Amino acid sequence: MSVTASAVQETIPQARTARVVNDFAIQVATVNGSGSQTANLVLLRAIFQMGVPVSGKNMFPSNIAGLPTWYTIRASSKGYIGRKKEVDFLVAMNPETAREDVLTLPRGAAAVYDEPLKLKDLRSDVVFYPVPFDKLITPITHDAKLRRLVRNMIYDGVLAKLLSIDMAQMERALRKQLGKKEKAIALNLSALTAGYEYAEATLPKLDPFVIEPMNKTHGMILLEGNAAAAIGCMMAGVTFVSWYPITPSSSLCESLIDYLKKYRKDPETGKATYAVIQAEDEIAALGMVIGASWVGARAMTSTSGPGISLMAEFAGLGYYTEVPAVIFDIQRVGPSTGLPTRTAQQDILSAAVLSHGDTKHPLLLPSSVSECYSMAMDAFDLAERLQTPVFVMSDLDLGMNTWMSYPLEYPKKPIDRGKRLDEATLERIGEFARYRDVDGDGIPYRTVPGDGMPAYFARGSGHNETAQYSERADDYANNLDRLARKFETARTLVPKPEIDLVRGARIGVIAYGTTHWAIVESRDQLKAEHGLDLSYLRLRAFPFTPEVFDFIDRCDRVYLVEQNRDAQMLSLLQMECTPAQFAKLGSIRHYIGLPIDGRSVTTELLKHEEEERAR
Amino acid sequence: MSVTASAVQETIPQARTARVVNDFAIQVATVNGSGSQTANLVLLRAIFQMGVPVSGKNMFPSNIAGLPTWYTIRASSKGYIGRKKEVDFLVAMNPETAREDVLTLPRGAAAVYDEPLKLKDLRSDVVFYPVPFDKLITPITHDAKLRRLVRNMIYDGVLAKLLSIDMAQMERALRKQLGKKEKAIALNLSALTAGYEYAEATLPKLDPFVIEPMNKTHGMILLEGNAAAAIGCMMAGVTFVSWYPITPSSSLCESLIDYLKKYRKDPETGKATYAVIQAEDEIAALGMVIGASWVGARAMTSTSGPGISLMAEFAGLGYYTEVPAVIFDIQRVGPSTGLPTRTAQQDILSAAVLSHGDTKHPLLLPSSVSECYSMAMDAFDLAERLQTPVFVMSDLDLGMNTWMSYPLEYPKKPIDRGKRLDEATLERIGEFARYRDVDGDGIPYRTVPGDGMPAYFARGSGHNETAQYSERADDYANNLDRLARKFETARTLVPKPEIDLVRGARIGVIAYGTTHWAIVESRDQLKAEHGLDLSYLRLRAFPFTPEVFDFIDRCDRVYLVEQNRDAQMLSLLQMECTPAQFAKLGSIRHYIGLPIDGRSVTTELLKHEEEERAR
Amino acid sequence: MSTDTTVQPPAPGKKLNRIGLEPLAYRGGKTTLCAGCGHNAITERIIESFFELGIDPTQVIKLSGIGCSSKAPAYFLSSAHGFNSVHGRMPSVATGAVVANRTMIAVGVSGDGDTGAIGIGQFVHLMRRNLPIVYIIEDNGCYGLTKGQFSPTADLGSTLKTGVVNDLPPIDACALAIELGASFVARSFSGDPKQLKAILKAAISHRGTAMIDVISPCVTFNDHEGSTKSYSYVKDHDEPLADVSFVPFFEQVTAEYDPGATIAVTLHNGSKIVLRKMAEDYQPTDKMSALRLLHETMSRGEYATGILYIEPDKQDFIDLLGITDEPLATLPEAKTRPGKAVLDEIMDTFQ
Amino acid sequence: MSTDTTVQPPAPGKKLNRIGLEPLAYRGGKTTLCAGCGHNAITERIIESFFELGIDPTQVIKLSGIGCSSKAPAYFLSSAHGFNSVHGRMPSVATGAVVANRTMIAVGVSGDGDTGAIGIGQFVHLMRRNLPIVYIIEDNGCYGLTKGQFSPTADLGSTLKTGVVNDLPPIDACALAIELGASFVARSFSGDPKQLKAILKAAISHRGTAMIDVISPCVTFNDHEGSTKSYSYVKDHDEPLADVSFVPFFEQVTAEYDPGATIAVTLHNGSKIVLRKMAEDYQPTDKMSALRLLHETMSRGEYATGILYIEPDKQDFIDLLGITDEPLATLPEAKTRPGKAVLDEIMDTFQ
Ligand SMILES: Cc1ncc(C[n+]2csc(CCOP(=O)(O)OP(=O)(O)O)c2C)c(N)n1
Ligand SMILES: Cc1ncc(C[n+]2csc(CCOP(=O)(O)OP(=O)(O)O)c2C)c(N)n1
Ligand code: SF4
Ligand code: SF4
Ligand SMILES: [Mg+2]
Ligand SMILES: [Mg+2]
Repeated sequence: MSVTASAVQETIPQARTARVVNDFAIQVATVNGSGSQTANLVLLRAIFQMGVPVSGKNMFPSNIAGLPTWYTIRASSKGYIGRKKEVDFLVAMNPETAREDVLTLPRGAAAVYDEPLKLKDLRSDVVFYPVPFDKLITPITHDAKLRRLVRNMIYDGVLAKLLSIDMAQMERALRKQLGKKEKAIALNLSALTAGYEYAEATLPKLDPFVIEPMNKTHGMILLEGNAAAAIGCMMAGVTFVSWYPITPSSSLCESLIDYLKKYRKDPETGKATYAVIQAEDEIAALGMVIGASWVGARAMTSTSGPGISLMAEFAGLGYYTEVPAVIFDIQRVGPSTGLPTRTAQQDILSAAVLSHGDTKHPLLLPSSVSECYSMAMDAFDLAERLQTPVFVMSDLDLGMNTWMSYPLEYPKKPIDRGKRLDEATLERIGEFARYRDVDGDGIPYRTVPGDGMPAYFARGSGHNETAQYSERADDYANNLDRLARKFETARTLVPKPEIDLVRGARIGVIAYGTTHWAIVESRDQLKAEHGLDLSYLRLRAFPFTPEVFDFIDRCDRVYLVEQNRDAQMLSLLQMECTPAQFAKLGSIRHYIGLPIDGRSVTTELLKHEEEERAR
Repeated sequence: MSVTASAVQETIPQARTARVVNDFAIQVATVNGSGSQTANLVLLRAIFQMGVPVSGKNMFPSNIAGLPTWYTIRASSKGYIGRKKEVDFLVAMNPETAREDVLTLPRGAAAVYDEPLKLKDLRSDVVFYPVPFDKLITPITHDAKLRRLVRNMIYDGVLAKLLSIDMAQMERALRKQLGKKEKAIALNLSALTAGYEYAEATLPKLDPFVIEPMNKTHGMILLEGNAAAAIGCMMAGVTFVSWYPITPSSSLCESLIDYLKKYRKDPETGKATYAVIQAEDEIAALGMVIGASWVGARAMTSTSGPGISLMAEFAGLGYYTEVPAVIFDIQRVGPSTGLPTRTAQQDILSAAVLSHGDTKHPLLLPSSVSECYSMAMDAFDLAERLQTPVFVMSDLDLGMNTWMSYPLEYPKKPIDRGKRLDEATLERIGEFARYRDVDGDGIPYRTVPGDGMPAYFARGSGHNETAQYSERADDYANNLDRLARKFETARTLVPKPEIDLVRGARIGVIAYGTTHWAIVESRDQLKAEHGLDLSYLRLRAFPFTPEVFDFIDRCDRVYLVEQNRDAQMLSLLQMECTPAQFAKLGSIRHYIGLPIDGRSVTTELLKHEEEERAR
Repeated sequence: MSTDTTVQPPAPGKKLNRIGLEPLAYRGGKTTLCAGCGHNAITERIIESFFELGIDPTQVIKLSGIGCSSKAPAYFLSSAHGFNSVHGRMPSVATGAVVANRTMIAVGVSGDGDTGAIGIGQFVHLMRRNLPIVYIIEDNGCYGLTKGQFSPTADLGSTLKTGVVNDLPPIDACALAIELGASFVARSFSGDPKQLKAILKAAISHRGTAMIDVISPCVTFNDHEGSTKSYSYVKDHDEPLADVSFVPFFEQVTAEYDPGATIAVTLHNGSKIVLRKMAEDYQPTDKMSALRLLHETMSRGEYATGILYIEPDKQDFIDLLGITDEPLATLPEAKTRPGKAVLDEIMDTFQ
Repeated sequence: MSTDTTVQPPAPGKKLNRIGLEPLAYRGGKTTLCAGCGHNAITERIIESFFELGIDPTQVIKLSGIGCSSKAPAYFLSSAHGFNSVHGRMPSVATGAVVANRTMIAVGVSGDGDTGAIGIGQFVHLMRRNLPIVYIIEDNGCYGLTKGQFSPTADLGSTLKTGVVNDLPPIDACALAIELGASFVARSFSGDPKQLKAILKAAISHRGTAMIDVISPCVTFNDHEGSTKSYSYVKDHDEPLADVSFVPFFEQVTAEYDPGATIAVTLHNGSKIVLRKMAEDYQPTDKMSALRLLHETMSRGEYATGILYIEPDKQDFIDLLGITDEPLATLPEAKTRPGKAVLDEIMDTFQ
């Protein structure tokens, strides 16, 4: 049985009526390695340029070429950019999946397809638009390799016509996408036009879907979370990067390398003000980061689940020796190798308690590309301020998909290098003791090699305040208690949640990361369809700040919505809440590898409420 | 500042009166590498042979020679074998710590010491017995190396006299300890006698401590948890062992090697019916175990905290490919390298959720040497029955210290190899699908290479029922749900808790592992001193069985007592309990590197109850 | 590339092999690798080798790490058990499996990233143990599956499509394997079906670690001019060291091969491998000569291919362990759980 | 063993070195290793070497893994920052530290278990990178700290006190380091203060990876007859390869040394190292000769000591990275956070 988008999605068929403007999803089903990415991004961008909110989600296989892949573009006049389950407009290019792709469309959908696939007769409740791609591409180029590639631009042309997408915007988007490659632009433009003209001449509009200009994307940009995080790292003043390739994290470091190369050469010497090392594995990657941080660099690594597991021992070393480290976890689906090209929020619990012994780490929880950017900076500042590893828990959906955003803002605060011992401080505190809690916040002062301050000996074994080896019970317990105190300080420093307390709402929802976008939509659905108001708290960090508990207190029931099986964030919350709060907590989980959608949340929440009432 | 036992222990000085029979603790303070272990074990054994319950706890440094070490022998007529905080009878052999050792004795204690240390004047409320060890050893041997060693036997002689320990039992214990080495026996006997005679001639008995014969150890044995676990592994039919040395786990595999060499040669060919591989690290150790288990061996490894962290990736592979594995975690103090020669229950949470993604593992929780033995067998059976890694969570205290026990019983059940596909089963179920839930318990059937049954392809990436690669959402979710179902089956198969529900008791205590011994004592203290009855549940496994929740339901308040900072077992319990149960849970934690003692539990519990009343 | 035109015993025209199986019985699932990927050619050679040697596929186990290359075991011998484990750690899984069932023939497939980067530690120890396994590195000088980053076998100065230049020297897996104790070390090229198959067949018949570094171009990410592991580069620079031919003991045919300057090495199962000497004084049984050859050719930017080193009589890891002939995995309870008397005896020592 | 009787510049009678520090400034905490442990002797030589070279101890960083040997950095140069990291992973921590502050002199101390077993992967990659560091293996053929189990450098056939015989061949860290790209590879013996100190001083002055395998007997667990790494065994079998003498550029004294058959190698800082050739045709700058020597001596059960291989001009990892001269760790915000114009420019690309 072949893997198809429809099988991978849970279909909810629905009947269609009248004209549908700026509120539908286009899905291009093709084969990976066939070069459809340009065509898809051009389509996405053209709609965006017309002022219509869009989002693009790529569902690709964990191989390089030849397997089915689906790209979904959602236009949403209301600005919903989470996943939507139903495909309204299909472009069926892949013979292997075409049948199932068509069969799982909702009633009233439309499908452009490659004519030889003969899909027309599969259903009578779907509008079909056959397109003879091979015939149309023939006059455009003689090069067989190029034909295979440029073929995709034809469906862009067809769609432009059928969906009323402005051809001028298509061309602008294409030029944006291809840069200065004039030959390629010319070729693609002819394919685009060929598609458009074919549709104009041959395909009467029979479906209700159209794009009309709006002004809802003005001043906005389109980018991936990993690119935003990379920019954030550069602006955070990163000086040391060590990484090991892994999907879906690689593009973070690869973008970062590009930016650093361009913008972080010393203007006088032309030399790099950073080092990037492709490590031999994730153990070494984090080891290098810890070594670099220990001598005072702003150091980071980026990885995904399997890398997180491998980093466990070093994470504990960082915690106990109190060396800063920034670790991006672009989460994918586990357990084990799992589904490397699918999305999840599945490493929350293991990252929070990564390593044996009593170890705990702060987590930052970006849910937008702009937070990928800002939290990258937060992470460096926090790691150095707290002198501990800090994890930024992004995911594949956020990291690798293309999102709308307002332009990233230049940082307002200077870089925070944390508590470094200097002459003045030394005078004030009298004596340097690496692990002494001078200020009552659990955070000690540190020195680095070459700074002229007293040296100390860092060790993962037991130590006293002055960093000397110690097996004494009192030294040990004091140190562990101070580390716990430091974690309480972290609670006061991490980003606070975003809260929308709705007056009169008895039900609250807590979510984090990309789950946010489904909540936004679900709240509107519940309000519109059921008159149900929900208060909402979006977590932005672990440890939880007092606002979280306060929020729970103000609700009668609170659902924690997340994208994993084991209710991992809920587990962390349960460890910290009061009995009264605990009693209010419910769980909605989504774990199929695809981003959570608003409708699923709505359905699940109503089901839970139903049960609640039945009780 | 030197590391001393007293600093490492939290002293509770107390005044002494009259004669104290069979209820006190002897502590020998010496330097590691000085060869005092024989003398200490002979002392322990002699008391044991006199029918007096004893326990021996070794507090040794994480180096090989030259640092302070303390060995504590506790005699307890009531049979308490947990740690006791107060030292009653000190043998001060280590110049470095002698002062602090003496200063932290409770009032009324006694101290035998090396005369040149001149400790007599340090206190007036302690009885001192100076012994000129060097003078006494001179006539015994001319070999300087031997003198340093045999010197220790002199304090055994002195103590025999002072504490009325039967010299015949001392000699018997010495012979037991030294085996057939007649020369060594003769030498040690003269030292023993020299000490005895010196004490008889020179040291009038001034302290109240005496050992008198009882009959409370009849039929019992003395051994370490790691040895018992090793015997359990052999009796479990282990065929493959891979390990990497680490304190306090090494002695498990090293004992196992000795037993296997002796008892597991094929009687016909003389060849080994097992393989033991010293791996290059813990990653490889678990990798080898998974490889061996996958082809059908009964395979295990043993490690401690840092090794557990390194095993994270493979643990997830084992979980997701459903390959059995038995992993002993002889817990020591973390985070990181921590205190390698101190004890803790600090890996509970990280082991339970070891690896990224939604991964969960069953844990077994031995609290006695006999459970080290029986749970070793349980672990193999469970791992094969459940087709998943199973962790046996022992600790340094249990694994490396000497404990009284009834002799280990020969297993009553045959070995369980779990659901292996055979001709008959294949006929019954019609078709082999490696990951199909044929029986509704979440556990599929498996085949192994060479068994003549159909092959399958194991992979840590997404797969469907027939073990084929799959990225489909339905395949993925179905599989994860089945794994969750399997975990529910684990709940029905793991060892049930040991429960003592006291009629009328409103307060309950939950503990596990070596914490048990402190609870036994604390319950008696609370009853005797405060008339307070406690119900008690001793956890023997995770996932928790229904009895655990039932127990909580029957109490008004339940304290979970454990030896870590972060209330790790409590966290696991909170993930699974109802709001009503959650509201009852309190936490008592002990994390100083030394085994938890009854008095600490009593004090803490009373404090909590006080607060409760104040509310 | 999917058929071998050379006449080999048994003749390719024959439908069934000596154990009566047809070629199809040696195939696996449909490949999901790129069309033209070197790894697919190696898969074909593995299929042919096992077919021609007439080995029962159910007596084989296939293991791999993670990478495009590591997917390959799914594409051959579908009736053999397979284990696609985790990145870089196949050697340990293989060690456990091979020791626990010594009767199986083990084939490990890895990539240059899987072995040379994350897995080099386990590689070192597997080689040192001389574990009986055919260990194949499908070596493309890059990380195919994660889209083309350099691996540790990427050559100094080779460039990525993005223009990034590799400035670290390559790890030579063959030199390392020889240094560490592997008893059969060879290098070949995915585009040279004849040599590769001959080496594979020799390796399968060898007892001990047979390490084969097969240069296997990544057509998608590493087949451009800057790369020294592309087809074009290798075709130009491949220096065949010895023309290798394998003669299985069940059908001894040597007549087909040039009897010129050759040396014969007898493998443990009695089969013979015949090497055509290229260099005047090349001794595949001499470590130092092999290392020298590797260093010299490498420093000329050339690949010496062929069987570089072989020590047929070296004790393998299974021998060293002194384990029963019967697989540990299938020992019955009677042999693995000692009787009550043993427990009693042990208990006595603690009394 | 704690004093060196050879006359060395600066003369041992002198209280202060060229930067005006006394020997005490180079000492560390009191050792907690066993009396007589080879590791303590190495510590002494490290102290002397830094003192005699007149290096400011605050410009040194000390790194290690876990083991008795890895504790050593706590026992020298107490005013240098030190990092006792985790087992087998010192190379990565050192790589980060050295790259992030290129001005520091890095000394890494490891054990044969720490490097040869769990750490061999990171060792391989550090050698390959030619990271500027003095990498010392305190090699006792066993795991001292965990009570004497065999390590991968334990010799074939050596026996534990318990009677267990090692049946795997040893890994030769020197041969591996040479093979992998380290630019300075030496072997010495903790009981040979003169040679060890000379090698250490040369290593400290070398730029690139200076790997020194120092045979360092474990008196507690591995100093019995079955062991080839005991004092007695080594004393008998130690084959000094070259008498090494180091001449620091600030005080050139060569007169003390036999001017016989020597070759001189100039180190990057201008200092010279003079080797007395023992073998007729030994070239420490030739990889193949070094490997051959190691194989030949090893096969005779002997240790070739001295500087085995040196490539003074090889680019080190820092050069390859093209980073600023100023340490990355101390770059000010002005150099690490680009201005608003840069962000604007980037934002434009996403419009
Ligand atoms: C622990 C871990 N880190 C990273 C990855 C991501 N990853 C998958 S394949 C691969 C590299 C594969 O390279 P190679 O072994 O050379 O195989 P090729 O694809 O080139 O055949 C990497 C880094 C992973 N799966 N697991
Ligand atoms: C991950 C991990 N595994 C195991 C250990 C236990 N351990 C501590 S030191 C050591 C071996 C040390 O041997 P070596 O490096 O040769 O040092 P030596 O003590 O012989 O000087 C081991 C296995 C550990 N600390 N961490
Ligand atoms: S990406 Fe390269 S290595 Fe991977 S399948 Fe394609 S050609 Fe082969
Ligand atoms: S055990 Fe051995 S290696 Fe460790 S300190 Fe003692 S002599 Fe040295
Ligand atoms: Mg590769
Ligand atoms: Mg060692």
